[in-house]
Formats: sequence, C-alpha cells, structure tokens
Amino acid sequence: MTTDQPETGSMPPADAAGGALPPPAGPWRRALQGLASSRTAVLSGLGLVLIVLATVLAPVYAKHVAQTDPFRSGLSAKIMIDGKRSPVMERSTEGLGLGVTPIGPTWGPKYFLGADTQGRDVAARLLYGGQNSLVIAGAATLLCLVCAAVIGIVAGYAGGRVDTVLSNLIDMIWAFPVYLLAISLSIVMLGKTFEIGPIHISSSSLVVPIIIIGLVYVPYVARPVRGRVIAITNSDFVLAARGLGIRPSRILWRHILPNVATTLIVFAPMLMALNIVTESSLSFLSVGVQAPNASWGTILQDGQALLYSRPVVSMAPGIAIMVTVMLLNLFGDVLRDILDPKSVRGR
Amino acid sequence: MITKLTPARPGRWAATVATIALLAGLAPGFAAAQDAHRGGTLRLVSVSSQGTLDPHVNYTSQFWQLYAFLYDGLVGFKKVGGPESKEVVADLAAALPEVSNDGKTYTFTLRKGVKFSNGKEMTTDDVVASFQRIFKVLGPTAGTFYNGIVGADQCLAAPADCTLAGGIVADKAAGTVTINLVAPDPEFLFKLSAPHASILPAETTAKDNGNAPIPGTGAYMVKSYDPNNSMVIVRNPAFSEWSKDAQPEGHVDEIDYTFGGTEEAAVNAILNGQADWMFDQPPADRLAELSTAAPDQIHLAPLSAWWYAPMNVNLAPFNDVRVRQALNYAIDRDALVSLFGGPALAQPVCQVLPPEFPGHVDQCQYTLDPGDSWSAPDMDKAMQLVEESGTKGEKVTIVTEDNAASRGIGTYLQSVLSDLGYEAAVQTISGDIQFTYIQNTNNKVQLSISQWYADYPAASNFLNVLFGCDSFHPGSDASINIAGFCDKGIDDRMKAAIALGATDPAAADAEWAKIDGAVMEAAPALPLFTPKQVDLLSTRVGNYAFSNQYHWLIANAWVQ
Amino acid sequence: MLAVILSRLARMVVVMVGISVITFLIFFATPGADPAARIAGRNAAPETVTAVRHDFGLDRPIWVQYGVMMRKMFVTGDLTSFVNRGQKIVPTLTAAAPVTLSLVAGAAVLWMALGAATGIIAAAFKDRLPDKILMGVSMMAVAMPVFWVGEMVNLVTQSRLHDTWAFSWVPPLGYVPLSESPARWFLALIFPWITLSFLYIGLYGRMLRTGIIETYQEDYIRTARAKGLTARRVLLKHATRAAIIPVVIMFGMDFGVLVGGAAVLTEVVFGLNGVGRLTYQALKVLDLPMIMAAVLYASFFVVLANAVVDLLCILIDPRLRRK
Amino acid sequence: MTERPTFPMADHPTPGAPSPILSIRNLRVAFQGARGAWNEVVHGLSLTVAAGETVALVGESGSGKSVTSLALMRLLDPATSRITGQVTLDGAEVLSLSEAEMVARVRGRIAAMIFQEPMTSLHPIYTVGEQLIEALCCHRPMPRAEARRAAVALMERVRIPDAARRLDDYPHAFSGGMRQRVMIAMALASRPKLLIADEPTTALDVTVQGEILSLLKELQEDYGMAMLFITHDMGVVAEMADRTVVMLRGDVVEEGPTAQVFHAPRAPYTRALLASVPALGSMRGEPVPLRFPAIDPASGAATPGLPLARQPDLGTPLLEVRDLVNRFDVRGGLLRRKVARVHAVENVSFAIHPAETLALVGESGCGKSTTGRSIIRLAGGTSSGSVRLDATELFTLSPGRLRLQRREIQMIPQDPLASLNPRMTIGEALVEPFLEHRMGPAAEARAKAARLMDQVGLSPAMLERFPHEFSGGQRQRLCIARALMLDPRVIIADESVSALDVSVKAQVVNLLLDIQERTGIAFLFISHDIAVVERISHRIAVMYQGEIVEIGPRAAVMETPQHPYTRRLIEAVAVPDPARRHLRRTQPPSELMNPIRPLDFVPPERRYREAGPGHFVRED
Repeated sequence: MTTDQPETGSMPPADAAGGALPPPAGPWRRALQGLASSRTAVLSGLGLVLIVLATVLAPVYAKHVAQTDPFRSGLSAKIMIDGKRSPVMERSTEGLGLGVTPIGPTWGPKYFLGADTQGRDVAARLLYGGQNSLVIAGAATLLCLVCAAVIGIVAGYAGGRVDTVLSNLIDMIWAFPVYLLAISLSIVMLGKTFEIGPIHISSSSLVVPIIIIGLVYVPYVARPVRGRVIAITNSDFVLAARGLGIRPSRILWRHILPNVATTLIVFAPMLMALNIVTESSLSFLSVGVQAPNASWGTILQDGQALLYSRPVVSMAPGIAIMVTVMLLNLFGDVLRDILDPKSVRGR
Repeated sequence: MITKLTPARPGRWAATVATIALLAGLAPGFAAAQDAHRGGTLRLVSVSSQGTLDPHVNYTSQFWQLYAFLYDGLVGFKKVGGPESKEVVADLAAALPEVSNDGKTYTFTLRKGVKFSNGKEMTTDDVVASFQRIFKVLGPTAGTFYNGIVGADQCLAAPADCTLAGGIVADKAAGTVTINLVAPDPEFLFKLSAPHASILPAETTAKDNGNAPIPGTGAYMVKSYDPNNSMVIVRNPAFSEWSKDAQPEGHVDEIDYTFGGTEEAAVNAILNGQADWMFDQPPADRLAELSTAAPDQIHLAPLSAWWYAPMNVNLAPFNDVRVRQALNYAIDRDALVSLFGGPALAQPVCQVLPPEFPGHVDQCQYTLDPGDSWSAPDMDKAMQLVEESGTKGEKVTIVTEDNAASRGIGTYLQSVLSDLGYEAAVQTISGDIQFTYIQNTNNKVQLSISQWYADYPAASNFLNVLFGCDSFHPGSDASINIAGFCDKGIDDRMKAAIALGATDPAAADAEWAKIDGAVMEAAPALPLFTPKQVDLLSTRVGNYAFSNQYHWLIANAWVQ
Repeated sequence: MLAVILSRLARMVVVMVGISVITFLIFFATPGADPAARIAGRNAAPETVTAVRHDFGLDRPIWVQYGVMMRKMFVTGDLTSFVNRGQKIVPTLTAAAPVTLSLVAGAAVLWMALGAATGIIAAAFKDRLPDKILMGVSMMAVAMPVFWVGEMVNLVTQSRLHDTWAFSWVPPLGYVPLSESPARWFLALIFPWITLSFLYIGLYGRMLRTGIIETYQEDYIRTARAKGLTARRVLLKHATRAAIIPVVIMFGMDFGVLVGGAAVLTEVVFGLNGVGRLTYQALKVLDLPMIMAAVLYASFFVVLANAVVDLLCILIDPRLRRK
Repeated sequence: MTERPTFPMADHPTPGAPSPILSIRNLRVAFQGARGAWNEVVHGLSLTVAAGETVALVGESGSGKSVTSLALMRLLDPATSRITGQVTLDGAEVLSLSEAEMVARVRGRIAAMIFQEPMTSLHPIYTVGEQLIEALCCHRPMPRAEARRAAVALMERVRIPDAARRLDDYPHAFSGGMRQRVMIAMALASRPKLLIADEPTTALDVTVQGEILSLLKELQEDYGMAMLFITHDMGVVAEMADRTVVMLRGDVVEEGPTAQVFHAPRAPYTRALLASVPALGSMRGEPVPLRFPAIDPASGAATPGLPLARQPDLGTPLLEVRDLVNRFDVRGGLLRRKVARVHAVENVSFAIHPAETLALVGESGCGKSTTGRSIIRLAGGTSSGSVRLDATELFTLSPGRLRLQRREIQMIPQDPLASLNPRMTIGEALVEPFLEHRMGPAAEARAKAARLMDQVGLSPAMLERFPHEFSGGQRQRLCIARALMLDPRVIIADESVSALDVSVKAQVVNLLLDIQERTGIAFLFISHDIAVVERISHRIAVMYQGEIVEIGPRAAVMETPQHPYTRRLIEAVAVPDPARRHLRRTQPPSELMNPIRPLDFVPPERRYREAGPGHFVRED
C-alpha cells in the first residue's frame, strides 16, 4: 500500500545511494536531541537539577548559613532577633500560659522558615529531608523498574505456565490497595533488623522505605512491560531474527531488552513522582522514614502538629513536593512524547 | 420549661483547680440552684472509642470515666472533685466493711432496694456471680488485683470453673457478703473500688459482652454503642440516689459520645460550640491560642501519673548503673516540659512517686544541685560518668509511641544520647503495640518511653508494680517491669512496706519515700515529668469537678 | 453467560483467598504481633495472658487459626478484635462502609463531571490560553499530596477563615449519616469531596485531553468532518466518545480501589470513620481480625471493579462484543 | 532553486466543456515542521474538474496528491498548515470561507469524500446506521424514521446485501469492501456535486477493488457527479479517469485526457512511471521472467529489461512441501476457551527447484503468508505435514538444529521497517546472523556486509546508520542484503514489493532477478499483485481459503486459467491501458470469507486434475 504522508514534507533520502551523509543518529541520540529541543523538557530538567543541587548542598547550608545541626533538638536554643536574645521555643505567657510555640520564619540566615516542635531549623531540615525524599524515591524507582523489568520480561517472553503464575501473582498484589500494602509492609518491617550476611539493615535505615515503596508499584509497571514484551516478541523484527536463526538468549538481550528499555525509561519520571508522593504519605502516616532521619513527609508530619500556629512548617514541604512532582511530570510528559507516544498512557 | 436562674457563666468562676476544689466544698449551698440545671444533653467527642463496654474487661481510663456513673462496686471512690476523691466510701454496701481476722476477712452488708437498669433488684447472688465473673471473663486485673481472694488460684488456673469457694461467702437472708483473703492487703478496698469489681446482674453471660451494654446500678445506662461511631447514655430509669458521695444523681438527661475525627477537629468543634468536651488532650499546637482565646473553658488538673523512660538494666549500655545515672543527669527536664506544652501542663520530676501521692516526698538526685527539686541538667557529671563506664560509641535505640509527645521526647533523648557520645536512633511504634513490645525482653529494647497512671492511690501501685521483681517476666509480653529491674534488697523493703501499710499507713508512706530514693539511686528509669490533664469544655458546661480516679466527673456537670 | 460469571467468581475467590493467606503470614511474621498480652490488658498476670491466649486460640497451629478466623468472619460472623476487646469486626466494617461510599461516590461525581469538562475544554482549546490554564492547574492537582491539600483546606475552613462569612457554615470534621440529615451529610462532605476529587480531576482531565487529541488523528474523525458535521458535534460525539473509554476503565478501577479503602488519607485528614481509616488504624495496632476483614473487603472491591470494568468495556466498546 | 514551471494547460479547461465544479488555481500547501520551519509540499497546483467528469490525480507517495484533496476540503489542521491560492467549489471560494461556512455549505454538500482505509475511517463505536443517519440529518434535518428509511435506501444503493438488518451492525462486523460501500453511501447522503475519492481501493483486495470501481462508476453516472480520483495505481487510472493529472513532489508534471497521457506521455516522469507499471498480460509470449525496463528519470528514455538468463534446475526439488496444514484456535468468551478454528493452511503441497521462482498468489486472508511462515516454522498455531529441504525434514528438527537450518531458507518481509530492529545499526543487523551461525570472524562478516550493500545498490558507508534513516525501498534492499548474508538456498519473499512505489518496486524486482541469476537461489514469491507475479515467476500457485486451487507453469495459469477463482482473480485486475477498460456494471458483491470453522470440522478430501503439463487444478 502506498500512502501519502502529508506530515512528512521532507522526503526520506532518495532511493539512489550516495550523496553527503548526515552523521548517524541512533534512537537514543535522537531522543536526547528531542529533549534538548523541547523548552518544557529543558526547563523542567533544569528545575530538577536545581532541586537536587539544593538538597545536595544541605550540609553546606546547615553548617555555614543556618549554623545548626538539623538533627539535634534545639529546645533550649536561643536566637538573636533585633539585638535581643529570645528563645526558639517561645513559652506562652498570656492567659493561662499554656503551650510552647516554636519561632516562626525569620527570613534571615538562621531559622529562615522558623523552627519545628523540636526547635530545629525547618529550612535546613527541608533540604536534608529533600535529600532523603529524592534518594528514597530515586532508589525505589530503580528497584521497581528492575523488578518489573525482570518479572515482565520473564512472564512476557517465557509465556505459558510461567506467565500464568506470574500474571496471577501480579494480579493478586494489584488487588491489594497500594497504601494498605505499603502500610502493612512498613509495620512488618518496623520492629525488625534484617541481617543478610554482612548487610545489616536497621528499621531506621532508608533501605526499608525504599524497599517498600519500590515493591508496591511493581505490578503497575510489570503489567505494561509484560504487554510490551509480548508485543515485541511478536514483532516483525524479532520474527525476522528468529528466521535468521539468532539464539533466543541473544534475541532477548539484543532485540527485546533495548526496545523494552524505552517503556521503562518513560515510566521512570512518572514513577519517581509517584514515589515522592507515596514516601511523603507513608511518612505522614508515620510508617515511612523514621527519626532522626527526615524527609519531606516527616517534616509534613511535624508540621501537622504545628498546622495552626506555624502553618509554614507543613506548607514548605508540601510546596517542595508539589514543585518537584510537577517538574518530574512535565519532564516525563515530554519524554513519553519522544520515546513512546502510544504505549504508555495516563498516570 | 424551667426559667433560667443562673445568670453567671460557670466558666468564669471555675478557672483553676483551686477554685474548683473550693467550689466542690461549697457545693451543698448551691443545692437548690443545681436542680435548675437538671436536663439537657452533653456532647462528648473522642478520636476513638476503646472497645468493649464490659466493665470487667475494659481497662481504659476513657471508659472507666464512664463506668463511674454506670456501675457500682461494693465500695467506690468518693465522686467529688479535689483531694477527697481519693477516699473510699461505701457504695452498694451500706457501710464500709468490717475488717477482721487480722485484716483477712471483709464483711459487707448490702444496701436494700438498689435496682439494676433492667429493673431487677441487686442481691448477694449478683455479688458472688460478679466476683466469679472477673475470673471467668479473664479480666485483666484478675491475676493482679483479686488474686489475694481465697480460691483465686484455682480460678486463675481454670477460669471456666471458677467458684471462689471460701473466698466470697454470701448470706442471702442477712444480705451480707464476706470476702476472705489469703493474706492481709491494705490496698484491697482500693482494688474493690476499681470498675473491674463492678457488681453486675448474676445472669450476665460469663463472656466478654463486647459492645452489648450490661445492666448496671449507676445513675445512667448505655442506650446504644457503636464503637466506630457513637455511644448514647441516658438516665437509668430504675435509679434513685442512695448516696451522693458514691453515686450522685446526674444533672444531664443524656450524654452523646461521638467517636472519630481528629483532636484538631474536636478543639474546633468545642470552640465553635458544636461539642462540649473532648476526651483527648488538645493538640499542643492549639494550647497557646486556647489559653488566650478561651481561658475560661480550660481546666487543668494534676494527674497521679508520670512519664518515664525505662532503661533496660539487663542490656548494654544500661546494664551499667553509671550510664543510667549519667542520662538522668544529662536530660534537660525543662526542655521535656516544653515539649509537653510548657510548665503549666507538666512538672519536671526526678523521682518515681508523683507529687501529692501517698509516700511522695520531694527529692531530686539528678540535678545540678541535688536537693528537693530539679533545677538544671549536669552535663559535666554525666559526661564524666559515661567516660568512666567506657560505653561511649555504643548503639542505643529508643522505642517511642507514635504520638507527637512520645516521638518528641524520643527525638530529644536521641539528641542527648548523641551529645553523650552514643550512636542513637529512634524507632516509632503504634502505641498499642509499643506498650507490650517494650515489655518483652525478646525484643531487646534498650530504652523506651512510657507512662503510668495510678489505678488507685497507693505508692506500691507505682514502685512495686513498675520496679518489683514480681512484675518482671522475661520473654513475656506482660512484664510491666520494663526496665527488668530486680533488686532483692529493695524488693524485700517494698514487700515489708506493703505489709506495714495495713497497720500503720503513715509509717509505711515514710518508708515508701525512702524506697523511692533507693530506686532512683539505681536509676532503672528516667523520670521525665508529671503531666497535667487539660479539659476543654464548651461555654455551656458548668460545675466542673475533677476526681483523681475518674478525672472529670461527667455526671456532676450540667449544661445551660 | 452463567459459566462466565461463575468462572469470574471463582477467580475472585482464588485471588481473595491468596490475599488473605498472604495477610495472615505477614501478620505472624511481624514482631510484637502476639495479641495475647494486649488483649489481656495492662499489667495482667501471666496466668491471665496464658488463659487469654488459649481462649482466643492463639496457641493453636497457624492454619487452624486461619480456618477459625475465616469461619468466624464468614460463617458465624462473630469475629472480634484483638485490640479493642469485644469489638465485633463485621458490624464495625459494615458501619464504616457507608461513610467511605458517601465520600467516594460524591467525589466520583465531582471528578467525572469536572474531569470531563476539563479534558474537553482543554482539548477544544488545544495550545491556547484556556488549555494552558486548565493543564497547569491539573498538573498542580496531580502533584499535590492529597493529605496536604486536606490539611490546607482544614486550616482555612476550620480555623483561619472559619469566622468569616465564607466558611462559617462549615461543620466540624466528621461524618453525618445521610439517613440522619441529608443536608448536614452534604455539608460535612463538601470539602472531603473536593479534596479527594481534586487529584482525579487533574488526572482524568489530562488523560481525556490527551485521548481526545489522539483521537483527532484517527481517520474516522476526518470522515466525520468531511461529511459536514459541526466542530462541536465532532468533538463531543465522535472524539470524546471514543476517548472516554480508557477514562471509564480507569474510573472503574479507581472507584473500586477507593471504595475498598484507598481513600485512607482523605479519611484520616477529615476524620471520617471510613473503611480506609479503619484499616489504617487496624494496621497500626496490628489488629489481625480487623486487618483481615478490611483487606478482604478492599480486595473484593478491587476484584469486583476489575470484573465490572471488563463488562463495562464490552458495553461501551462494541469492538469487544464479538461473539 | 529554479522557478517551478506551472503547467500551462491547467488554466484552460477543454473548450466546450461545462463550467467546472472544482477549479483550483495556484494551490500551495505548506506544513510547519518540528522547529517551526515551513515546508511547502504542494507548489502551485492548478486543475479543474467539470460536472460529471472524472479526473485522476496520480503520483507516488509524497507527491502531494492527498494533501491537495484534504486542502481543498480544508481538513488540514490550520495550526500547522498553510494553504494559499484559489479553490472554487461550485462557486464557493473555499479558502476564504469560515470553518462554520465550510460545514454549512461545502463539506458533504457540494463535495463529499471517501478515504483509503475503510477499516479505520468509520467510527468503531457507532453503528453504521447511526453514522449514515448522522450524515443524512446534518444536512437535512428529518424525523428519525424517515432518516432510517433513507439510510436503508442508501445502503441498498451501494449494494450492501440485507441492508435493513445490517443497519444496526457496528463497522467491525463488515469486511473492508463493505465498509468502503458504507463510506460511499455516507458520501452520497447529500447528493454532492463532487466526490473526492482518495485511494478508495488501495487497501482492498483485487476482486473487491473491481467491484468498488464499478460501483463508483455506476453511481457517478446515476448521480451525475464529478469525481476527483486520487490514486497511485495506473491501472485504476486507466479504468476510471476521463482526464489524468500526474504529480511529482508537489508539482503537476503532466495533464491531459487519460488516453493521451497513457499512449503519448510527454513528461519523462510519466514515461518512467508507465514503464515501471507491470501490465497484466504484457508477458504473453515471454518464456522466462523479464526484468523491468530501466528508465532515465531525466529524459524518460527506457532501456528494455533483460530476460532472466538462468534456467531453473529441474532435477530434484530443493524444497518440497507436502500436505502442509496450519490451524489456529480461536478462543472466545471471558473463559478463553477454544470456540472455533482457523484453517489457515489446508493440505498445501508444492515443490521448488534451484533457481526457480514459485509465486503464491491470492487475496488477503487466503493463507499464503501463513504458508510461507509455516515452512520455516514461524507461523504459530499448529502445523503438520512435511517440509523437506534437500534431504532434511524441517518439521522434525529440534529447536537447536532448526535454528541452524534456518540459514538455508531466508525470508524477506513485507514491512521492512518493522522487521529491522530500530535500535540496531544496519551494520550490526547485517553482521549479527553471520556471526550467530559462526560463518567466520567478525572482520569477514563486515567485509561481506559491505560487499552485499554494494550488491543491493547501497553505499557500504550506510552501515553505520539506523533503519529510520532509510527510505522504504532502501530498507527492502537492506532486508534482502541481510537475508543474503547467510547464503541461503531458498528465499521466501512475503509481499516483499507490495508496499513500494511503482518505480521502486520495479528496481527491487530487478534486484531479485539479478540475485537469482547470479546465485541460483530459489524464490517462493508470495504476492497478491498478479501483474508483478506474472513478470517474476516460473510457476504460479493460486491460493483460496487456505488451499491451493490451481498450480502450474506461469504461462499456463495466466493464459489458460482453469479454476473459476483464478479466472475471477485475473479478470479483476485493472490494466493500465485505457483502451482495455473492462468494468462491468452491477456485479454482485463478494465477501471474502475467513476460513473459520467449527472445532469438529473435517476438511473435505481434495483431488486435482492435470490440465496440462505440470498444471494442476483443484476439482470442486
């Protein structure tokens, strides 16, 4: 069938060989060029880099600007305001004298965003917490993608009984609402220290939320990956490879995997965004990151205790989450349009 | 409709505890006025309900507060505000019992004409059955409060066949009940005053009755209970007041208790006049606002309780007394108080027995200048002790409950431990689980945060229960001696003090004060502070009275 | 057809049995899960704890316990909580269900209506100002954690601006049964509805917009335009109708999951005693019977939603209706 | 860049002809590319269509013919396209009308359109009745019942059997030909003065194509419509058009009465195009396969194609297929139970000799592609029978041995883009099979790849490129080169040239013949394009519903077809010669049936009679 393609005004190179050849552009390079030429992608990518940079520089900020240790209680700390030394935790003196309120935003180097219930510098904690939130979300994304890729590829490529078993397992986990699954996993792991050989994972380690958050979304990625693998396995070029007598292992490795990779990459930013929200939700429900570690979620939880007196403590991490997630989604949208315009939809 | 006779807002003349106590004393003078307050509905709110309605099973202060006006025991605490609330008065018994046989035999004469809310009259059969039932339903205190009754051993071993033969002897004709104890127990009347010894109809099934209300003799009865939603309490139609001290007739006609929502929501609802009282403590966040915006609606009352941090004396590094002492020196109790809402809400302590509790004598060993009270932390001393112990750099995990206060304290302690050179971490566990989790030695909990509220006003209820050898059960979830502290010498002194209490309470209290000091010397726990109760009431509630045992006496209050 | 339904049911049962077994095993792998001491109460004597353990059958082999629990849940219906002694599980759950259902159903109406409007308007104004504004707001809606939105809503409506004319009508947090007072039921749920639906409006709006724009590439849209239909008719009847199918599928799944308890964050923030909050609390205190019932309840709705969505697809997409 | 010449004749319609329904002057269409640059794809086109006249707009892909049709209906996205010039449709200045006026006056009223892809051009979730009624009512509001009656009448008019009942069916229940009839019915709903038919038969099977073309012709006469017929198929042009306009890359290169364009083409491009078009029957009398003539695109001068010099080696067959059967289970319901079986290939037997080309022809769904795949066991489903390559029985080989044996039989696919891994360079793709079969070291593989690139007419420097950087014809050459890397003895060419433009198609066919001549390779040439088959094959097998109905030497099958289906197939082919128009009116529509059978179906016993030497025909 011959089709006119109105959208491709420029013809592919003429059938006759020769002429000056443009430098070869692989699909990856093309994707990169696509990203570079999208203003949205560049701006959102830049924003993300800035956020990462800011959180990486948290120790510098804490040490040299705020001059505080954001993991140490500052209940009896004092701060100079207008040449007056006042306590960070202000005791109420009016009325019945009930309650202690942490200092609000000073908009100065120290206690820029005020203090939390422990008298710690919220701005410094926000940066440190961001570090943890991003690390958890990133590592969980990686873990999820790896698990989903393995399950999806094995199920999709092997087919038959293996596929049936794995698909049913995926369905079963799918039927478990994500938050309930995550909460129950967290609670199971809370009281435990895992010792696998020389690896020692204590319950306060970030590894625990990483594993939990990484695992709960596996079915959501494994399903489409499986579908994609099946599609690729039945695609003409895999058929052609089989017809050429290529070994199955090589077909899997050289023909299927690189083409599934786009699906996985497209998932990455969306999953990362989802993971940031999930982490914050779990921490908010106090089953995520454990003290003394901080994350945006734990700061939000701290802030919940100050919602009425110092709303900025919960507004700040909320806004941080929103901005990061938005940037990730924007970037992910462009990435999806470039890599995989049809195969991944929605969330 | 009755014309309004009270022009003054009750809140204005009930600002502090002191005035309340004063008012409680003046109460008779207002008797005429009080009748005018009869009627209306109290709207109480709580974030959650507390399970079974069965008074033999439920062991929560939330429901004990309700049992005060739903059920009666043979004796009970006086239902008034202030210090008098620690007194035991005759309730279903016509008078306080005769104690004979060297303090081992208690004889009660029952009141006549007391009826259960189902209309049936209360008899000695009900009393005998109720005591048997404590064991049959596996009541939580069966083995700790009532194990001294003759025959209790068999009942604990085989609950279903419990008879308490020889332990509870009834004379139906005379209307008397005799209780025989294995050994004298100076605290036995206190134990009988607990809701777990409530007298229920004999025909009540010997199983946890769950959400189904059991008829009682109190001024009110539960009309309906949905633990996920609400409880409706109405007047007991069969009730007529027999003793104002033991079971006063209440003012309001109905009490609606709603469960759910958050503490913040409850505060808002009360401030907006949509609810009258909240069970939960108002969030710390709102206290400053409340103390200026609604000082008239807030009532503060000291509690017979303490917040403490048991240190496991059998696990490193706390198996070294110097480390335990060092931590006691190092903590800034003032900072802890500010975590709990400031000095108005908590009082820093460094001993076991709470202020104004039997046996309490002000003492503080772990402060900058040891003496009567705490002044400031002594960091140098603490560092020196840690240095001596050679435990620097060890790992310590603090297990806290997942409420703001407990977590805050945990975070603070983690900070202090880091300052002392330890590698500290905090682990947060849901309150219900944390309490049993930290008790079990298998979980190897080094340091935890807990609270203890007195069941009754006796020093042993703190010292013996929390630090006695008998309360230490390695490997069990029920081992209330969380620190695992068992000092033979101190334990013997505590046993002797209990015995002494039967004959010479004053001497016994003096001995308890010394034991308190001796326990703190060994420092099995960090005393943190004694909390105060905050009751936030709506503007239309009057006649607030706070009992040490039952907290706010709901039935004594009225609404406009 | 009967065979189809039966097989579908059988699959549901298999999935739910699997889930219950997994839940059971997770529970017994959890430290501090032994409920005996907790049931017995503070400072109970060891004898009492032992007696309680025996009474609750916690000293029996794990599979016997599983069987007993299933029997109590489904046959006798007298399963009681391990934490709140005496609390019957099944009635508790059934009492919580209408709360969640009210919350989710109302929110669903809101998010379907506004989500569809957002998607259609944005697609109609593709790359122009209304599109950009709607998509910006949707992007934000998707990015904001629901509990945070809830907190902020509460801050404004319950405290900061509660005394102003704008929000003085806002009732205290909590649920009012529809049977008690429809008006108060409605008022109490307005902000929870808005909060819960916000995310989904964004999500569905974006999805529908993408779907419509993609549909515009289809040949049949060209046919519709070529045959002289007005732009509005092409948009609403041809493009939207085709693009809404994945949205409906998504809706079925989301609705099922939410009714099953996934609205936990909204319920917690707004103090609604729904299934999600119940489950969350049960999980926190490791109340196995409650967890088990709640998880089975949740999975039931998920599996049911799956089945309903399959059916729905056949109904709305004739291509799947092949004999 | 030089000024593009506008074709002088366009502005002057034939004197005496009625005033034009459509007149286009200097139409230019440009699209905005990814980076905002405008790219003109139609450069000043002018043409007219008079009432009742059929004008064919013909050209290869990218010539701008479809863009033109969409532009004059204003169906291009105004955000990314720019149309200038003048288009007058029955007096309406199309380019200056508002969108609302287009809807109210032009689309579906003055001009209606039908499209290439009947499968996707109908809305899948509305019944054909609803879509028809919608088309009727949007121009002339009428009561529902009346609209329904009108819709039935329209469906009957386009000869859809059982129209009243089928009105409530969804498009997926219709075959491609039936859907195209529905599309035509929809276009006729408001009795337009001009029907624009954009490749209306390209996606259809040849027999169905014939039916649709006759239907269009008949309707055009009945309704007195003018028709703008857009196609790449010179055969269809010859059948349909009164006048022909030839386009090349956005320019008109020739315009004139159809007979004149075909018999006396003036533009070199037209000449080249016509030379590349295989005309059925042009091989009459040619003993061996014949290459297409080579055309110089500048001058249009043709060098006649050389016949194939190498004769098949008619000794022992190289590939022998016996009783090949392939069946698929159809699973249905939510239970995924087997409900029926597709008998895709049923008792197919044939043999191919070295250096011989056997063509397998038939319409879509007849099982010819499945036959090809079954031979190398890539078909899926369940196969049985026997396939012998030399002495090796392929059907009993272990997967490992089979993998090695595949070296001997290679396949050239229909869609070269889809069969090249998008993430491998051409070099990697070519070298991979060579190394997998351990045919030599990597250096040798690369050398061979470079050599083959040269052989298929591509530069070895292109080995570093990725598949998307090639044109369709180049990609097909790459697939051929990849197959040749393994020195196969049999190549299965599965619709290998069907998707290519005519001129490219000719080149690839010539390439295949060159290879056969040089290497003595045997071809199983699977195609629905009988005209190409006639040129390339030694023998022809005709398949229908999974079975071979006729097989024999090319000349015998083409010139004396015995089986009725073969005859119908050959007759339906549109011949690129206006003098040989043979459309017959009122043919009964034929619906191709998928060979779906119940599970308990037993295929009937078949016997073949020998109609001539080596010419076998199924006895029905």
